[in-house]
Amino acid sequence: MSNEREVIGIHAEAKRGNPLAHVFDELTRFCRARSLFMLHYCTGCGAIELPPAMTSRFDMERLGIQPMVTPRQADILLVTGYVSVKTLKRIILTYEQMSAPKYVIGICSCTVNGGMYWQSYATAKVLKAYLPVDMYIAGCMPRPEAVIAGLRALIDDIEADRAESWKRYYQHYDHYLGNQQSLFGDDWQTPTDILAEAEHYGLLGEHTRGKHTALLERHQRPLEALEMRLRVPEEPE
Amino acid sequence: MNLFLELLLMPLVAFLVGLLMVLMLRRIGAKLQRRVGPPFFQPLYDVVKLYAKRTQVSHGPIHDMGIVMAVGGYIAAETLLPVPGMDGLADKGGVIALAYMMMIPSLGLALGVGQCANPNGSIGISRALTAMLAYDVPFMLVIFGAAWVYGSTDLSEMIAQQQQGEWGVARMPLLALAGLLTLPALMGKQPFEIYVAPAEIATGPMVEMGGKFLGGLFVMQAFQLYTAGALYTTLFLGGGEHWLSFLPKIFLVVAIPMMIAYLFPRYRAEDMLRVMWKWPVLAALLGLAMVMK
Amino acid sequence: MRPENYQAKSHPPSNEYELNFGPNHPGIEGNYALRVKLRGDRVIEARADAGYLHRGFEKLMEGRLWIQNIALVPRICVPDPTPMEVCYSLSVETLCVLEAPERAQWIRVMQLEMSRLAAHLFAFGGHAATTGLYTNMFWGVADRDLILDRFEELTGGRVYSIYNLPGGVRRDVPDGFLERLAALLDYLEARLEDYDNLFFRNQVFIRRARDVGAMTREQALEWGVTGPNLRATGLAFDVRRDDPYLIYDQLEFDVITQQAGDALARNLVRRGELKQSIRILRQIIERLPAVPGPVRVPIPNPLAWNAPAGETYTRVESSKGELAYYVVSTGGDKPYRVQVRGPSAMHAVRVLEKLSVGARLEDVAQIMFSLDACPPEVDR
Amino acid sequence: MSRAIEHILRDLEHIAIRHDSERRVRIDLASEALPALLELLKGRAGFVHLSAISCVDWIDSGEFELVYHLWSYELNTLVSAHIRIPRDPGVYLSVYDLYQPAAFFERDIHEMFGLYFEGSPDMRPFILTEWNGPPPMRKDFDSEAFVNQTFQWETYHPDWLKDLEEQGGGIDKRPEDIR
Repeated sequence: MSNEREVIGIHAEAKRGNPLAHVFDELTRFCRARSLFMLHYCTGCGAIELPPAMTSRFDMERLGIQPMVTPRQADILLVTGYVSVKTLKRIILTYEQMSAPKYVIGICSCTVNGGMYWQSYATAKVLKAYLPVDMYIAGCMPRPEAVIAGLRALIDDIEADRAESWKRYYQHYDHYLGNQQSLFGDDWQTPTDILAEAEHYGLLGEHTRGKHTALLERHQRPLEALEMRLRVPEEPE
Repeated sequence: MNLFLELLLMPLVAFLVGLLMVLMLRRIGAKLQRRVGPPFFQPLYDVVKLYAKRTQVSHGPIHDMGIVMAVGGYIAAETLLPVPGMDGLADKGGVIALAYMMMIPSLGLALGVGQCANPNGSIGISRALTAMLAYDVPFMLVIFGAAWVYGSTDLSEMIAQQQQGEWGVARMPLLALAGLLTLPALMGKQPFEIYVAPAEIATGPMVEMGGKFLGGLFVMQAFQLYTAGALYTTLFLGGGEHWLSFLPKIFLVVAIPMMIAYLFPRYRAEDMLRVMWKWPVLAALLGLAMVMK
Repeated sequence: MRPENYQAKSHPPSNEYELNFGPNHPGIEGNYALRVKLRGDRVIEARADAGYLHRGFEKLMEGRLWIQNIALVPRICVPDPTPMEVCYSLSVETLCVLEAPERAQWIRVMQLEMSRLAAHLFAFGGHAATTGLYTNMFWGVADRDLILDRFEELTGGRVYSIYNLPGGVRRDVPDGFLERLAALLDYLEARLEDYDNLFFRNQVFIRRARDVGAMTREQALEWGVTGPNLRATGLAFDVRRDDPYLIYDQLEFDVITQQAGDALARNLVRRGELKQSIRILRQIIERLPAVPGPVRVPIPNPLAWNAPAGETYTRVESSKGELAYYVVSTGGDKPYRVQVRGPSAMHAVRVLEKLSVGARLEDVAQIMFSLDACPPEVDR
Repeated sequence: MSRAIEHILRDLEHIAIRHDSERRVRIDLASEALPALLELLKGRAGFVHLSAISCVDWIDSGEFELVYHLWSYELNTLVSAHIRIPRDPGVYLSVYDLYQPAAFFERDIHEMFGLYFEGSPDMRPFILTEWNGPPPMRKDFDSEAFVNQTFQWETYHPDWLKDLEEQGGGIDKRPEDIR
């Protein structure tokens, strides 16, 4: 993990002129670590141990963690269990709609290496090939205590400014996109334009563009405004 | 105290008290649900975190405007609500202007959410406007009755009358009851939480709101709770002589709807209309008849 | 390709529009989607979209040994995993002409009923949450957790126990387990009163759930509805009583029915079954100590265990309805074909689609949760 | 009870009835006779519940076996009707007009085995909507080969393992070798 960070050079951000910037950074980091809205995408079995962790017995809200409903509002994406290819597409869409800083937690062994479904033709095995993962909570399935311990570890990481996978996604987009394309086909495209976002927020890295993004840009259509029609056309069957 | 300072301080105080009320809401829920609940500064952490998001997804200028209207409407409302030691614009606006100001946030939200082009959001906002329609009828009747009894629409005048004579709740008990029945709807809590409804429309108006937009809505919620509590206190519970008596009163007023909020599911939209237009309106009309006899 | 799922295609100013209900939506149980077409807020067409949880279980099981599959089967239905284990074990026992010792059968029934308690608590907690009553969910899940504690004591696993084997159960009940279980049952029974006050007698809830997703007995039979959902339409059928397996024919319990067939009736049936499960468990606590015998029969070396050729269709009653396994063996060390017939395969697809049409958008989630559909059973 | 079933089915030809146990009946018959059998069972004996349709791929004999599991709420008996149809072209009749639950099972069998049912209301992909390969449940589809060729694997080689290997130890058999 540590050498990976050095390669990426996450900390090479320009110094800001504002003398209070440092104080603000500290404050936001402090608050970020104490207020985490999570989107628990029930991709698999692990979702069954989240309600106990959230409800009266283990009560995640003590730690400032609460469930949210839509990706726009969420900070953490909990991928709870094996990821079928069909779900993986939705996870990527969900992840890209969240606003940064955002964190991904892979729960259950299946997100690490496919778990007991390693033989299965339908599930993707390694989550971190397609999305940057901040934290894995292994187990089949991890107990609520383990989930909470994992979230605590993530909180520590956020407070110490170590959880920066979302930057990795922008800066190494080519790598992630390549893996996604290998699974979903070369014409894979999401509604979110990561390249434009990276440019806009100044997160372009050395590896943001590459041969996979070139492939994407060749067929990418910019996201147009939704039409306002009187009737929805029938779907081609 | 000079007016400019008051205009700055009143929303700020409202915001901080409102955050405390949000905390109280969550703590009450936690106690009823047999758990610990969030830490003391949790609402503040949430707001700061949301405003500190690095990427902010906006859906165009109207979207931004909507949130500004939502929060701005309440900030304007706070300056019209007299609190101990500060009158702000209360003598210039009065309760009618305040009631108008309390509608602006919903309209602003409607504008902003409409821009998101998310059907969940649109359904949510149409429900929010329905809810407003539902509670505004008894709410207006209550305000009208109070203004009739005090012979003035000036909130500071009302407070002065109550502090010299008896409280509004004694002079017009039925109107006070109608106001209390309207409060849960005004605060958008169960059983009238029709426009948030996560399991139905994925939190309705908030569905496309992230980062500072959601932060804005959190701030708005704090203002909303505070305004509801403070207005009710001003109308019926004698306002506040000083902060030590004012704060317990508004917290008590807000706590009552919260206590029942966690024990009920939500109504359907038309059921909310039915309920709101039946019992609170009935109580308010009877109360009006009594005070006007 | 623009991934078409996830967002509605058009803006609601048009009167008719399409909305994706799920796969990541609080009104959907698990990872499942329902595409609804709406006019105003009334559903005019609903189409289930499954496959988000597909793992190819049936294919996986063909590639693993008879005994290895025991670890696989509970994962098919996450909230109620024990019937899966028991049903698979029973299938293999039928194939191999084994019979579990009597004591093992009693322990299995105990485990099944504990699992049913847990699943029902979860189910109506979830249903309450869809109507905005979160307190019930918080309580229900926390009380379910106490049952999981007993599971952990008995089997070592909180959710997936992998405790049943073809030929019996892994080990006997620990010392003092039955007393602790009895104490838990007393607690749960006392808690039922709280649930009644908060939920089943809550007028707002009754108003919300009455007449939602109602079906008649004829419709239910036509659509292949089973389990509590069928009993809510008035047909007193329970696999435990009418096609008994294990030692259910030695136990006393009632088959709970309701007549209305709507979301409220389905919940009341589950509420009644909680009580019946407690009753069954009490009988087991009383009689289990007197049941003699080992808890498993010796089985051959599991790594080289060839089941004789044959086929079997085994049914049990899970908390959601009729659960069946069709297992074919050609005499090898692995199954030739395993088919899982989960009850939700009916409930979550056709029944949900049919009941949603004509319902209001706000009731779709209620219908799904009142059917207690379990998406992994559909997808396998 | 089982007498009753035999009585009802006396008119059908080429049919073998076997009583497996008290409440289990197995019927083997030719594929053409199945609709008539189901109609009789549903109409005369109250077998209204189609519990499941199972499909087995007998690749060696080039046949699909279809098994219709029917339950009667009146007789409390489960009848399993077995038929065999040729694997190629793999087309059979739908029983949807008799049993509505058949729609789900037929759709499922269609996408998992590639067996087409004529007259079934909906044969579109359901679970495998985003799948381009052959029907996966067929015996000639090699799941493991597909997996190895499609998906990435986690490389598991932590530092402590390298140290151990330098000392001559290590993992005897790696997961990669087993696959």
